Amino acid sequence: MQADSPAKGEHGAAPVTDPGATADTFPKLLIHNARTRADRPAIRHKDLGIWRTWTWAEIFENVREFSVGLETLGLARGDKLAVIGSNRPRLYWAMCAAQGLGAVPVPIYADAVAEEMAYVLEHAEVTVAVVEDQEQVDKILSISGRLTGLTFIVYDETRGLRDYDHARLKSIDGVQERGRDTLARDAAAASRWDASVAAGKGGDLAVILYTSGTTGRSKGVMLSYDNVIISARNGNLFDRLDADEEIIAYLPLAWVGDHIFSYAQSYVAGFCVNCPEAPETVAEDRREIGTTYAFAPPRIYENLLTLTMVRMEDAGAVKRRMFHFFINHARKWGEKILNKEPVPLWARLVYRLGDILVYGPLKNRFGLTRIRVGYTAGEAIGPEIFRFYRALGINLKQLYGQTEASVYITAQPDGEIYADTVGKPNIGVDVKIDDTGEVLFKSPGVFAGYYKDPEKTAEAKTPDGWVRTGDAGFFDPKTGHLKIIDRAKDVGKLNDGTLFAPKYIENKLKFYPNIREAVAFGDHCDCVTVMLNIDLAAVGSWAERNTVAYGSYQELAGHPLVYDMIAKHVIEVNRSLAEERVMAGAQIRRFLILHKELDADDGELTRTQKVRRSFIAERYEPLVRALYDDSTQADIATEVTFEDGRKGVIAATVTIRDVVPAPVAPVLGKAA
Amino acid sequence: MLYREAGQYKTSYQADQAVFPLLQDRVGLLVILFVAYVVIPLTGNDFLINAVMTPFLIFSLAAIGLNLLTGYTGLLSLGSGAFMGVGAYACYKLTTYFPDVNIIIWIVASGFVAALVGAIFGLPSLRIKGFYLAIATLAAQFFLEWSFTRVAWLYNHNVSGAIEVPQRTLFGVPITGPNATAETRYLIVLTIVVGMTWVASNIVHGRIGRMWMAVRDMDIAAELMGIRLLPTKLLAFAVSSFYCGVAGAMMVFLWYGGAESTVFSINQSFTILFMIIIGGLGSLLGAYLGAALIFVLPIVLRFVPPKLGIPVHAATVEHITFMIVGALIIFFLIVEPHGLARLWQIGKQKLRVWPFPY
Amino acid sequence: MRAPAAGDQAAREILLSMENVSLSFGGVNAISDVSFDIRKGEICAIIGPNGAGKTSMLNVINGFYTPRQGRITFKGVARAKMRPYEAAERGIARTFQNVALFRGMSALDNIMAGRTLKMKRGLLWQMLRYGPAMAEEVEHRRVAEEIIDFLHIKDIRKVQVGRLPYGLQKRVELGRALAMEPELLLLDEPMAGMNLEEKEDMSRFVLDVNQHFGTTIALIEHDMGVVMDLSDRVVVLDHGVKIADGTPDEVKSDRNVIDAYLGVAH
Amino acid sequence: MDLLYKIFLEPFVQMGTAPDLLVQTLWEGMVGGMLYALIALGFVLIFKASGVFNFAQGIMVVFAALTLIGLHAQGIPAFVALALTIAVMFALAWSVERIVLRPLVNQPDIILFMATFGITYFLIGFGELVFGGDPKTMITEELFLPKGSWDIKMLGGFVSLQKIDVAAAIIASIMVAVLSVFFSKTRIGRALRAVADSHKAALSVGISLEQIWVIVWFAAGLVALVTGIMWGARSNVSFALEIIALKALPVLILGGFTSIPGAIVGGLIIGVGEKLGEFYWGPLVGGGTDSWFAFVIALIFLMFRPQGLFGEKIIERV
Repeated sequence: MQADSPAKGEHGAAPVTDPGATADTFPKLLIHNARTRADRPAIRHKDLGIWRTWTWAEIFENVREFSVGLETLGLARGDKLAVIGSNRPRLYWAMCAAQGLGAVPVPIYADAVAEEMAYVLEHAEVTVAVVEDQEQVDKILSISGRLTGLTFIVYDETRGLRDYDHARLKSIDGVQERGRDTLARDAAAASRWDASVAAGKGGDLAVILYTSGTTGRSKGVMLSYDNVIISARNGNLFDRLDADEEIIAYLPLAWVGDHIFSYAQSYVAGFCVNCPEAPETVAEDRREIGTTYAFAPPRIYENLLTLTMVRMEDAGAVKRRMFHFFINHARKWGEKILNKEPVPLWARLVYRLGDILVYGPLKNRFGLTRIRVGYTAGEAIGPEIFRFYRALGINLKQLYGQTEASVYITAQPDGEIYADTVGKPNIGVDVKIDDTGEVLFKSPGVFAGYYKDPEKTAEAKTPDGWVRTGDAGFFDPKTGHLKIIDRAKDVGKLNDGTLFAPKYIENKLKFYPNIREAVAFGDHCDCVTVMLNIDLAAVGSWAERNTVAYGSYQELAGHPLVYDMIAKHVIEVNRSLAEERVMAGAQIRRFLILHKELDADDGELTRTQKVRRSFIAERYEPLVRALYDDSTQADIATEVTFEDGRKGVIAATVTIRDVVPAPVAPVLGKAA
Repeated sequence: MLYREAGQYKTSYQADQAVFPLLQDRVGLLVILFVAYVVIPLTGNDFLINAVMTPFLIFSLAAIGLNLLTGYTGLLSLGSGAFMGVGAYACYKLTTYFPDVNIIIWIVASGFVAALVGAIFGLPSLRIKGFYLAIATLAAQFFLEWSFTRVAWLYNHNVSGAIEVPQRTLFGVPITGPNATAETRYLIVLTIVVGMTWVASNIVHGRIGRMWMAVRDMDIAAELMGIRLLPTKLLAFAVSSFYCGVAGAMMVFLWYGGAESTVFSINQSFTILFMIIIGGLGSLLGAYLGAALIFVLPIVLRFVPPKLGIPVHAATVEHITFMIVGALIIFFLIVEPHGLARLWQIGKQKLRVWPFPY
Repeated sequence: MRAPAAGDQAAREILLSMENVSLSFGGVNAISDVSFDIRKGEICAIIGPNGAGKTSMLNVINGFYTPRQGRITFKGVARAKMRPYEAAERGIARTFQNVALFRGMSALDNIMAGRTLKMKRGLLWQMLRYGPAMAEEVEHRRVAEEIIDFLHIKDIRKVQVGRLPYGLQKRVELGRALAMEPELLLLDEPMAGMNLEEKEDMSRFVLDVNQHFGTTIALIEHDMGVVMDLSDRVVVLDHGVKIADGTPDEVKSDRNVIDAYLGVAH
Repeated sequence: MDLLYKIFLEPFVQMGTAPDLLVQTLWEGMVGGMLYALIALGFVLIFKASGVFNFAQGIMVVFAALTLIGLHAQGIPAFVALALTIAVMFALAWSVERIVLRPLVNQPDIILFMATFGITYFLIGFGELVFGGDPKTMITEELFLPKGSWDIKMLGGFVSLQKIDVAAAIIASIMVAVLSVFFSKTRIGRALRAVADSHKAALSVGISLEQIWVIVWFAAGLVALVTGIMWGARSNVSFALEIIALKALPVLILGGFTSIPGAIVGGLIIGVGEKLGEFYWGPLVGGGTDSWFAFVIALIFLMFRPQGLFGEKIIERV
């Protein structure tokens, strides 16, 4: 397929059979579920040590009471209702309750400081805030002076709020109580509510999700019912999710992922959402429930794997050997088996055995025994980690999405899984790549716009309805999958015009445990060069194993043997780059290993440990220059801040290595 | 490894408080019961049933009794043998006076007599702990043992000075006396033991169990929390003696078919004590494991060597048994003070966290 | 120092009053002729150098020691000799200087054990663990769970307390005391051997207990900062004699105290 | 009425009318009590130094006696056998320390207590395996212990004193004397006392616990040997003795676990008490009371003075 021609999502306009399909808002879906699967579990919450379950019929009642209760508090169509707190049933109900009245829920990150909250609450003109507990109440009260629009705060946890002034404070119980009374008192109330539900249309604004803005103020993404519900429905179709799924809701309510996975998809498919007891018990609770459908950012899988390996180190020698034997076997064959590729019988048998002895128990410990679909997204996941879980027989897949798209842009269909792609366009999603390499998409999930921010909306949306993702990527000819290489603005061009995606290259390098940080240069240069940080722990142990003596980080970093080892990694990276038409031109020609660790205290990294490329470029200007003239080493003196805050200067001579680029692979599926 | 807990979640406190919260355990239990109730009676020969299973169960019950006192409440007793005796003689007297009342009722009822006596001899536990109390219980042991021989009324003035078990029937089927088949007696013993084990586990998992363990772990704190020490300890003595009593009654009526006081000597007390030390203090399972080990050991010693062509004298077997038991006790106290039960637990835990070491 | 609480000092009714209490072991005087009151709903700190007789004082209050002379009035009822369990029945709970948990039991069972006094079902039901007994068990399990929730120990409820780190053990012990729903809670160095963070948590819990359950609290603590923050009133003992009694501020500025205690401390 | 008479008057009338019998009974009681005291002494030695309540003391008596007899039966001259037995007792003490005590150091007392059950059972099995279960007669004359008795005419009757008993009394008192000297005068003795107070203290004095334990167990072994000989000389040596030896426990309860004089006094009280009880009141309940009399006495005693005659009150702390 062609890079600049739109790639159509395969299943195109898949026939939608679910009768609930007619329901185009959440309240309608709720009513539908309450009717068709009244007694099936809709939501569970581990509270006070046991799992409390609510059926669809029950939550319908709760939501309706809640909704009517809110109405008596004066919540009206078009009003905004903030939802702040961890994943709890009643906070999810709050959203639907608001939507029942045609009001718009605005979930807000619970860990946001009062300042940020104030901004969102003000900007969204929130009139009612439904919050979890005292902590959140205090936060809001601390800024209530500025929130003229805010009329009521409704809280879930009563504890600690007894002696507060309850003029503007209501407990959810209290509100539901009011609702119940009203419904009991006048028969009209029920029909009035039904009417207001019926009044809701798919085109209406369903929710506003504020994207935690890395740059500047966060933007309020407006999503309509159609956006969310159709995306959710397509998502369900894509993974054949049905009413039997079990999912753990543990990611922030304000994050679009949670809104789709734990709210929209549940309402559409009718499966059960499980709310953990507390953040520290999520793992335990996941095991108890045994989720069938899971979502987590890469770091969670990373931590889990590290934990596993660390623990296994403490195991007895025999067990450890057995473990590694089977894990290696799984790494070799597991994915093939999962992808239904032909596998020799003996390998299958060994895998079976391994499943009894290792994989099964492991999955059991992870609480993933019953997992059918697991997603990782947000950022690139290390191929090793990704393959590890796949090898165990866990159907872990990658997904590429955005708030602006109601999550789904691309995802990996079963059986087509690659560690370094983000899959094919989802059902009903069109994806194209413009000549700058930026990825654009068009889908039913395309957001209505940024709340009260037409300019930004215009920036993001092309007149003909395409949305700029701000990410640069390309379609991998071999697999037809999309590959995301970097933020579009960071992508540059070499002088010969080839695409240069620093992050993409850096990530490839960083997947080697020995390499801690990497900074790639090349924009407006003739070739790509990189500065590397070795990982002291990893390389240190390597040094011990290979009896390489070293006194300091600097010494180890400068050691020729280390250079040789790192050079191997670089060459491998080149090889993998060479396999990709778009990237092949941007292979690494020269690299150096930095004499000191990049450090946030020196302003070289952001507090979130992202490299600040430009800053580094000028700070290490001499080195950068040396990388591009053909000197084999360069001197550098940099000011550093020590742990105790003292400043000092480190001077060093840094060696520079050349690497030969790998031959470019013959291009498959030649562009027409 | 065998344990796949993912997906086993509890939606009620009842379920969460259950004695066997894990599905795999419940299944295992059912299998065991099936074997005990169906497989063994059908396939087992007389020797297995009469000389191994029946006594094993009876000893297990006695061990449970002592474990409630020593393992759960932390009160060391050397009188359990005598309390078994009380049960036996009580049952004998009751059934002689009321021959028409079903013997099984008397077997259980005799427990109450034992409980009463136990409670009386438990009185000192208010003031004294540890081996002081142990010595106090010795008083019970010797005094009762003495009365079994000296008070002729207890054994109906039989010239033999022993209890002679009369024939009693259930639905016309003889269940005691010479005509009762091994299977019948086994099944009755089994049922009583299973039932009483269930009761015991209910008690130790509830308020009373917690009170006992509180007294065991930190009696001062327990009292400061409103637990009255004397009633709690006496209750432990009573319940414990009840179990020993029933065990004693069954021992005479459903196993020996007759006995004299020597059966309830201090050595019996020691045997029971060793069962729980080796099996595991503060564990019902431990009582079974301990009983199995201590009781089955000599049998193995007696019957295995000849199979291997090594002739051993019965006496020698006994002596060797003594030595092994002694050694085992020391071994367990050193290696695993919580006995076989803890080993089992550890094993189970290992299976649960498999492949992880913890 | 919590001004509002201290404000209505006088107004508050007296919960426990100690009058000329003396205690001695084999002739050695541990406490001599000490008198003070603890008022309903206040947090009263008992401080003093080591061997000042603080713990002995708590032991007297909850009946573990019987004073040689003096009278103790609790809830308006003067008492002669009182067994510890009677004290418990009348609403006095307590934690210990060096944790006195039931090591063999889980955190949950420890807290459940604290409910013993409130549980009534007899042996027969217990034997069946069915019907009323189970209902009762469940009812109290819920209370225990609320305490677990209150103290944020959800993740360790089924862990055997012997395996818990010290800080958490102290928390469980507090939970066990709370389970008794006491009117007077005696805390013997609740923050001993804790790091700063743990101390802050614990202080938070103590305050919460005092506010939300309205429990009157008497605590012994060495950390002056904590004492000053938490308590409405401070009683200072030295060698078994009361040398001061008043609001933290008063006490802080008291000459004797500075000599006897703070002087020693710094 | 008649019963009350039997209980409260008749016995004393008997005592009055036949004082010689009374004296005889008292003497018997004292001798018996002395042997209890000797066993109790063994307990005390070990308890003082290691806090271990050595349940195995009784079997050690039997074991020692049997070894002596057994060795002599092999044709080894009596005193050589005696020396060898002493060696055996040392070996026993050493291995107990090695195999049992050392691994269990710092365990709660009750655990160590139970461990001594283990030792007991092991020794019983071992003893019977080696020497056989049947009763043996002590090699009295080989050890030049006196035989026969003096019949003293007094109080209008005869009181007969077994010479062996007299000898036993003398030997026992000598041994007690030696022990108390050992404890108060010698360095090791003082060390032992230190241990009794606190293990750390002992270590600080610079003696290893291990040594001390070996020593006390050896000492207890010697006491056991002497006891065994005396006892064997009076009746004969059999494992039944192991049960009788349990009577040392009530003795300890009376005398307290740490006091040598206590052990002696307690022993005598129990001995005399049970003899009198059996002789004058026993018949009322069909005799054989001496099997439990001592224990019941102890039991009653415990109720009122748990810390024993000489122990001091324990103050519980929180």
